[in-house]
Amino acid sequence: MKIFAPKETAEIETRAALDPAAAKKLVDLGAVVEVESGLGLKSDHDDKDYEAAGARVVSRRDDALREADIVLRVRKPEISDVFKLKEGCIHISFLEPFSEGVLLRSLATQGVTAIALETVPRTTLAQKMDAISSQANLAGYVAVTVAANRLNSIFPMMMTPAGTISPAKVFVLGIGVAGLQAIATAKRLGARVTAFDVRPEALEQAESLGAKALRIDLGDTAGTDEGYARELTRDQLEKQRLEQAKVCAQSDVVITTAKVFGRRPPILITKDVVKSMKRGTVVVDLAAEVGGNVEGVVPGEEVITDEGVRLVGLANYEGMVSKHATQVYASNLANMIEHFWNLEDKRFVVDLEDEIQCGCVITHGGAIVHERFKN
Amino acid sequence: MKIFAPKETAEIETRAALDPAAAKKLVDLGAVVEVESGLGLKSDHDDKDYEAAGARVVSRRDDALREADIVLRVRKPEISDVFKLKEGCIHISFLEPFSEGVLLRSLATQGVTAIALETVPRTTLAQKMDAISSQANLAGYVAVTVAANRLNSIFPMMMTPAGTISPAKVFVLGIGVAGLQAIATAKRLGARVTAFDVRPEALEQAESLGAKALRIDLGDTAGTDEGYARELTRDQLEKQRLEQAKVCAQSDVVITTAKVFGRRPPILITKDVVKSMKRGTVVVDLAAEVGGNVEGVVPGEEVITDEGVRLVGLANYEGMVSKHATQVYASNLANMIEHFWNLEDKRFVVDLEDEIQCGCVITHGGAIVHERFKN
Amino acid sequence: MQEMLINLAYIVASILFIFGIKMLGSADTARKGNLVSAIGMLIAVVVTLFEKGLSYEWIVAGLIVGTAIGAIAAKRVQMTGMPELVALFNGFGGLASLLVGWAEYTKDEGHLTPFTATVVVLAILIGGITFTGSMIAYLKLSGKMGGTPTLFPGQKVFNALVVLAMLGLGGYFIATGTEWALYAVIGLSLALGILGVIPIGGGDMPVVISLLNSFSGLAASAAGFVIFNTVLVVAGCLVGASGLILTVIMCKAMNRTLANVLFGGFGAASGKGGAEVEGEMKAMSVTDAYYVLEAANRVIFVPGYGMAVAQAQHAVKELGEVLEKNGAEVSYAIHPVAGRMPGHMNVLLAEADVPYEQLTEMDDANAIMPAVDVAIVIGANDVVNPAAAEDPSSPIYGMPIINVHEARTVFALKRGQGAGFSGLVNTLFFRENTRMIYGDAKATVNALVGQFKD
Amino acid sequence: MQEMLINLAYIVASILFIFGIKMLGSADTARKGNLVSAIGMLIAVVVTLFEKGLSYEWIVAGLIVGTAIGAIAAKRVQMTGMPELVALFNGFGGLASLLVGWAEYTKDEGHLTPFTATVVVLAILIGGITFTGSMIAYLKLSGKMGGTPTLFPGQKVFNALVVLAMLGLGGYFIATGTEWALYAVIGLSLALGILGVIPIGGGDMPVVISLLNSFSGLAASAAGFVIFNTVLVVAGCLVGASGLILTVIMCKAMNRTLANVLFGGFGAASGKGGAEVEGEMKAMSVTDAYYVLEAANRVIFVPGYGMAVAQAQHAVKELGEVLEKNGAEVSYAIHPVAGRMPGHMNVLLAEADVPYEQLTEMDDANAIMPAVDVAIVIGANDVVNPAAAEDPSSPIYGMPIINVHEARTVFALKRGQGAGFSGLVNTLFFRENTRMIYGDAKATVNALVGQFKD
Amino acid sequence: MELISLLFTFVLAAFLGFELIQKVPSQLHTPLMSGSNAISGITMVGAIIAAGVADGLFGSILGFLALVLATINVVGGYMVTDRMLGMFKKKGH
Amino acid sequence: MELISLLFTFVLAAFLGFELIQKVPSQLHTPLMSGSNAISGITMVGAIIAAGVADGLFGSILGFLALVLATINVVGGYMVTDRMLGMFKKKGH
Ligand SMILES: NC(=O)c1ccc[n+]([C@@H]2O[C@H](COP(=O)([O-])OP(=O)(O)OC[C@H]3O[C@@H](n4cnc5c(N)ncnc54)[C@H](OP(=O)(O)O)[C@@H]3O)[C@@H](O)[C@H]2O)c1
Ligand SMILES: NC(=O)c1ccc[n+]([C@@H]2O[C@H](COP(=O)([O-])OP(=O)(O)OC[C@H]3O[C@@H](n4cnc5c(N)ncnc54)[C@H](OP(=O)(O)O)[C@@H]3O)[C@@H](O)[C@H]2O)c1
Ligand SMILES: NC(=O)c1ccc[n+]([C@@H]2O[C@H](COP(=O)([O-])OP(=O)(O)OC[C@H]3O[C@@H](n4cnc5c(N)ncnc54)[C@H](O)[C@@H]3O)[C@@H](O)[C@H]2O)c1
Ligand SMILES: NC(=O)c1ccc[n+]([C@@H]2O[C@H](COP(=O)([O-])OP(=O)(O)OC[C@H]3O[C@@H](n4cnc5c(N)ncnc54)[C@H](O)[C@@H]3O)[C@@H](O)[C@H]2O)c1
Repeated sequence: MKIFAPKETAEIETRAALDPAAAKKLVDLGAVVEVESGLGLKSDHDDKDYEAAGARVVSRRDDALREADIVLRVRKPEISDVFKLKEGCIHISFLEPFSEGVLLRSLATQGVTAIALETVPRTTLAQKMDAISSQANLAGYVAVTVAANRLNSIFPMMMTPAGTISPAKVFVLGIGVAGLQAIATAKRLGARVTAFDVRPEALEQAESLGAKALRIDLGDTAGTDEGYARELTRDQLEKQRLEQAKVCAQSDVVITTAKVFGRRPPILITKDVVKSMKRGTVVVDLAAEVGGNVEGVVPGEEVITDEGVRLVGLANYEGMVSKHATQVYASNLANMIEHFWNLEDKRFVVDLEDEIQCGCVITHGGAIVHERFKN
Repeated sequence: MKIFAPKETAEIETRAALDPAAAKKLVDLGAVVEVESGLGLKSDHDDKDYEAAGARVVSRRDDALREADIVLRVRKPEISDVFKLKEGCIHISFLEPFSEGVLLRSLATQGVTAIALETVPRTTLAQKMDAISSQANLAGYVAVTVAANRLNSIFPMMMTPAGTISPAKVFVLGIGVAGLQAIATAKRLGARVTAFDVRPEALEQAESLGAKALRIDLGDTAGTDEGYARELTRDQLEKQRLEQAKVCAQSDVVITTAKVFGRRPPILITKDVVKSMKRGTVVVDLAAEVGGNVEGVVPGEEVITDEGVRLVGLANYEGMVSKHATQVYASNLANMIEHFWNLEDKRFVVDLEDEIQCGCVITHGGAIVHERFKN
Repeated sequence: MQEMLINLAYIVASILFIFGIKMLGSADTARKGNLVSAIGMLIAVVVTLFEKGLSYEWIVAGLIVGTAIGAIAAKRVQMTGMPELVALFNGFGGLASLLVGWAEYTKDEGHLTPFTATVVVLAILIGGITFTGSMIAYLKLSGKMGGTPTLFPGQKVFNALVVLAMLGLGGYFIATGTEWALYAVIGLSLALGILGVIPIGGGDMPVVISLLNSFSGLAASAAGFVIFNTVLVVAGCLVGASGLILTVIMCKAMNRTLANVLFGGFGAASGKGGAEVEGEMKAMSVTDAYYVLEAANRVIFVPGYGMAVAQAQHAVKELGEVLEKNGAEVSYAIHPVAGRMPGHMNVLLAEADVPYEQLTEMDDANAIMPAVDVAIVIGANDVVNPAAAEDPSSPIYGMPIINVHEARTVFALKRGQGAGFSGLVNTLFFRENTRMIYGDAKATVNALVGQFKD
Repeated sequence: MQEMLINLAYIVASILFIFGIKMLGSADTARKGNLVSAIGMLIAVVVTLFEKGLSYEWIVAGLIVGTAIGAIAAKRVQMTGMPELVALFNGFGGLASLLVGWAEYTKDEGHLTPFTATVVVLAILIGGITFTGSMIAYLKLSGKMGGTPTLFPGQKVFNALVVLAMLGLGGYFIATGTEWALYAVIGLSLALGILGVIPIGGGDMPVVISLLNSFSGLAASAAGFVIFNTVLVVAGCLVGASGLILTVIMCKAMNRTLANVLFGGFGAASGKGGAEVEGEMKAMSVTDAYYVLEAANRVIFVPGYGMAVAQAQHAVKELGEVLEKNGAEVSYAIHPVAGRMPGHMNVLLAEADVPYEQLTEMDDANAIMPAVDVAIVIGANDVVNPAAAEDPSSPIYGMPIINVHEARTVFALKRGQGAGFSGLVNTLFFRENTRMIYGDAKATVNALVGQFKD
Repeated sequence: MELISLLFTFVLAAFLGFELIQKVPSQLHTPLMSGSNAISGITMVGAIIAAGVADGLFGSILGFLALVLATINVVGGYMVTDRMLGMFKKKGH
Repeated sequence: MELISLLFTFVLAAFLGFELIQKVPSQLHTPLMSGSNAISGITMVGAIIAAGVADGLFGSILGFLALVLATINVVGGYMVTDRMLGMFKKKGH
């Protein structure tokens, strides 16, 4: 099978769908691997590195797209690219399936087997191919280094001859994968970390990293079966906002990561709360790209409010550590291909009965096959 | 006595000579404290904060300068400002006394008692007023957060379902106060840290923070009595460069902090060594403002070499955490004033016999009195 | 007066034995302790020579012959041959006690009090078992006899009958003083020594010798009752008691019970009949776990989410250090999905300053697993669930795991029967070589560290 | 036969005493241990009543009176009055031994063997000292007598003379059997109990009682030799030996030696003469340090550069936790210039996860210092050098320091005589209340932790 | 011989006493002292014999006194110790 | 009484034996076993008496044999133990 990884077209994207290590792994499986020239430039790999790994570096992107049996990308393809794919081609990437109805239909029409990484089941077995996790993890780290860079003060406590510097107070809202890594990183830097999530088990997880969990009694808030959070009622949200506002007002850094599977993320921090924060506070919203948890955040930008609060709404946090983000992303893809690879035929076996594929194959055989997106 | 802290005039400067806490301390000593309006804006304090601390906020800067018995600043004064000072005025700030002969002479002519923070003796007793240390300490921290922000990869090791991310390799050159804090911060973030200094005792200190010390046998390299490093011979430098080059080539982040008291800092990393580094390596030169340890560094800027190595030569690292930098700087000044304060007369007692003042008073009674700068 | 002095000397000798044993139990003083107890022995022997009414020809001859043989044997033996030599010596000691009892009988023949008769029987019986048992142990250890258990059908019943016969005849002798009964007891005790030891595997011989050593002490003590000699009673009893404790300790270090060592061989003969059973979860105390760890050469930690919950990372690091100081090779096997976020274990172990060199990736850990003496699973569950490798119906089938079940012994530290993230039953905990150490992981690990430092 | 049974019962009683004492030594089993030993006592007493040839009227009367008084006193006493009640009881026990010895003398008057005479004298002598000594302790503890040491010139010599006279007369009695000599010994022993205890301060009374308790055991043992009764010998001796060990342990918990406790009061009378001496550095073993820490209620750590060099932070954190679990209040006093960079100690302690709440700034630490039982200086030197406050000629004069010298006891952990960064001599290490614990700080702290976990 | 046996017993008991007490937590010092003080009341056995077999009134009185005192020591000692130990709520070790 | 004293002694010695051995590092298991095996050769004292006071040749021979065996046990036992312990270079504990 021919596997092709084109360069990302989004200007903001620094990651690539393959790094040399993953390319080598696929080559070792018996695949023919092609990468577009310059694929790894933004993640510190040049064409020679890919060649050394056994991949072919090609410049004619359209030809390669047309011939490929498997196309690997980071971001969703442009519709124009979709029409270049051959029938039966397997396309693996993020797809934003909840908002991209047209794209899904095009993929189906084209007869492409499209795999959306967003819907890989969050089971123990599938974790090696779970790019949402692997990227969120890095985003959580970056959120903290960004905050440290923007903050006018330092994170750790220091008792010095020139007085005591008290540790920064960091508040992490939403303790998913990204939130946990943010907690860990902030703790490492010496901050006092408070964390909140609607899922009670997430609070225990925050404590397992040494953070203080903010426990607010909100009644029933169990997550969905897939491990994602459910949307809250209005009353619950109100109570939660109140408690959070108190913590926010005392914090130096606030990091929000709350997403709800398939919907716009909830507003956790309203304008009023932002107003109540201290001058110099840094708010990092990891959900900014999909709508944001913080009122007033501008996706892709940093704004400073009149009260001197900095709202960071970058679009591609994990892209700031593109080398490692590429490494784990590419590894996720390679793991997935390896998992479904038939070593004798040297091919990727599509099997919609399989629990994992059932979760993440969106279109196949000319139709949208995923339960959730059928209509 | 009237103490005045004017706003800094250098555009790049974000620190202030007084924060509200230090102002209050001086007020409590019985001094009249004046600050220029807007003094603390860049370090997250507004005029009201100073007023609450008992200081007077003034707008007429020149008048205040003329009337002040003590002037507190961060950076050296412009010559024009010097001529506004009254005779007998005590002026405390960094002075760059080694390069600023004209300034020193002006201060002397004007009859100002000028105290240079650069030459506060590095004794245990004087440490509370040692601004070089307090600022270097923060600079060391910032060097790492800057590096983390610029680096295309993450610092800590992670064994994840998508493969193992190996820890970043950080090399710290020069283990003074800044170097030590850089080591500590990089270690905290999970990096593997190697460190080098010409002073053998500094290597032990690096190890006391968990870093690996690079031990190169250079023969006699003892420091001066003041605790600063002595310049090396040509042979020594050569040998050292060779060993360092090896470590540099493997590192993801290189932080240089080597200064030599009163001279241009040594070049520790030549163009060749920079060439040998991996694509994506981040080099942070803390000595950039005074000449730099790294060949090719542009003071105040970041350059990316053709090989993809990023050379960071910012001018005011500690200024990036201006709130805390101001806090400790102001505290240094307040400690110094308190130390020499006569509580009955409520005045700062100039006493050139005193070991500390002997070290840091440069001009007094119309002449340059410091041994080192007399000619 | 002379008797008084002799007895005072015996007291001194006993005190030296006490010190000797105590000192032998710690590495720094062991050699001196041996010397101290040797001096005690010298005093006891020399003083005995001053007993009234001894005829010296036999004594001198005996001393010379015995000393010569003992010294030469001890000098000549290869380092590797020492354990079997100890077995041999031990057997001689047992036989000596038997002979002393017998000799006493020949002296007082016929007019033995019931008490004396009892202790004579005890000295003979225990001495006899010690003698032949030690001989078998010697043969097995020196390779002159196969190390595998010798088994035959009905062995258990047969041995039980021998024991009963011996006790019956002993009782008969005590009651009636009939001579042949005594000889029968001698014969049966010698037989029992052989019968008792042949079904035990060669690897367990050190434990057997230790137990027989304890017996030989008891035999000496019994001989002491026979001749009403206090030093014999005291020294013999000291050895009997301390030897028993030592035997138990040695068993624990092998993660076995004494009964299992002694009668395990019988099981081998009968076993392998029934179907594969589920097994049961076997709990272990911290002290017992200590004995196993103390003797381990290669230990691997497998941390999981439970370590994070317990915040046990510092304690774990310290246990690692303590184990290393104790001579073990220590590493940490990190499963990629252990914990609740990527790199969860890395964060914690880095916080505790575990050297990067000791962190082992799953595949490398699995490669060395069969050579690992103890795998310590600290609050991990899913990532060590053998179902992932063995049970195709399991939802995690196909996920690579850390194969701790291939280690010699597995300690699983968890609070109770709680399941992991995926909610599955973990058959690891039911395996033959797994021991559960219940409790909060931090408390447990701290307790283990405490066991090492005393 | 009856005698045999009685003696077997005595053996059982002795075993129960052994278990009882062992169980009393650990918090979980202490109460049960007391019960076990009480059962042993019951058995011993009941069985004694079966002795042949006893006339029961005196016995029954004695038992009733004694039981009533003892029970009522034990029930009525306030919780705070318990220690003095124990002293009272202990005195009674001593007096009882004296009386038993005396009674035996009246029975055998004239025809005592030298041995019996010796043990009678011992029983009387030890019993007498125990009796009056305990009474004084009782009076001091209950406040019926001032707690301050009672001192008079020539006290030491006088007491020594009393001891000599007592021993001389005791020897004379043994040799000749002269009656008045025995009475003189009684009188002198009673006097010695008073003389020996009055110079000891009220605060040290618990140690004195413990020692006298050990004595009363020995007195009972001596009484056992008098009437040739084994259970008395065994139980008395057990108490004598374990009481002595306990006394030593109690002294160590006060960071004192036994001699210092017993004869320290004399020193107080003579002292304060000479000029201020430099003092000397006093080393202390880890075990002794353990006893002090075990009894401490407030402990403060003062880390310095040496902690960083030793990388002892994790160990220190653990010691802190262990001390807290033991009931002590623990904090860490951070001097601003400790270490080699600003915040050096913060980095390390944060790495070890010491809670921010326990980090104390210099001024706050100094405020509580006089109430601190033990200040543990871990590789700090300059930052705890009292010269900064006291010696105007010192280059660091005027620098605020952490005033550990104001704590009750200071432990200074360092490797040797090394100076700190500023190269100055530190007089702290020569102070009366400072103890040096030499060695790498990490090893020392780990050893201390080990002492707590056993 | 009898005497020697007693001496032997004495010596062994002394060693055993030393070995039994190892590390005692400080809050147990007083109860342990009190508890072993009660054991030292074993002299009661001697007192019973003294009171029961004494010839002459004087000896009997001595024995009687000894018995009263020893009984107080034993009964009071055990009861006080038990009260003390009852106070320790197990600290949840 | 003599017998009772012996029993007493026996019991105390047993307890003492138990208390003496606490935690023995595994590398000392064999030497400790070997060393206490040498002590169990104390039966040599019995053998001396048996060999020295036996009446009749048979008794003497029994005694002689016992003595030889016990002596081997004692002499060999102590020497072997010493050799074993000599091998341990102190691991620098
Ligand atoms: N790494 C990731 O990124 C990530 C993210 C999300 C989910 N997951 C999933 O999480 C699981 C990780 O596996 P794992 O083996 O690390 O953990 P696990 O399977 O969740 O098991 C944790 C075990 O620790 C025990 N435990 C909890 N608290 C304890 C304490 N204080 N002391 C001692 N034991 C304690 C629990 O048993 P008791 O209750 O009996 O004590 C439980 O069995 C995998 O299924 C993985 O897929 C991983
Ligand atoms: N904080 C800062 O920013 C800074 C910067 C530069 C200089 N300083 C200066 O450094 C000093 C700091 O004072 P300090 O009290 O922290 O340290 P210190 O005065 O330098 O004393 C350190 C002590 O630790 C002992 N030590 C070294 N290694 C040890 C080990 N492995 N185990 C146990 N003990 C060990 C040494 O004694 P042995 O050799 O006998 O073991 C030494 O006496 C001040 O004088 C300060 O002015 C501070
Ligand atoms: N089985 C596996 O191996 C595996 C792998 C990855 C993730 N997971 C599970 O899935 C969970 C969610 O993962 P994610 O990081 O992708 O989640 P996410 O990015 O969808 O959401 C981030 C967090 O925000 C929280 N959140 C949602 N609404 C909130 C609100 N109103 N207030 C506060 N918090 C709110 C969610 O509970 C979640 O913890 C993980 O925590 C994990 O338990 C499992
Ligand atoms: N007494 C006190 O309390 C006190 C206070 C502050 C500093 N000090 C001492 O002064 C020392 C220097 O302080 P600093 O941070 O201001 O120093 P610095 O900024 O002048 O120099 C930084 C470091 O660079 C090193 N260096 C110089 N040339 C080098 C070369 N060619 N190669 C490698 N390294 C080189 C120096 O040795 C020094 O450690 C400190 O480490 C400390 O020991 C003492």
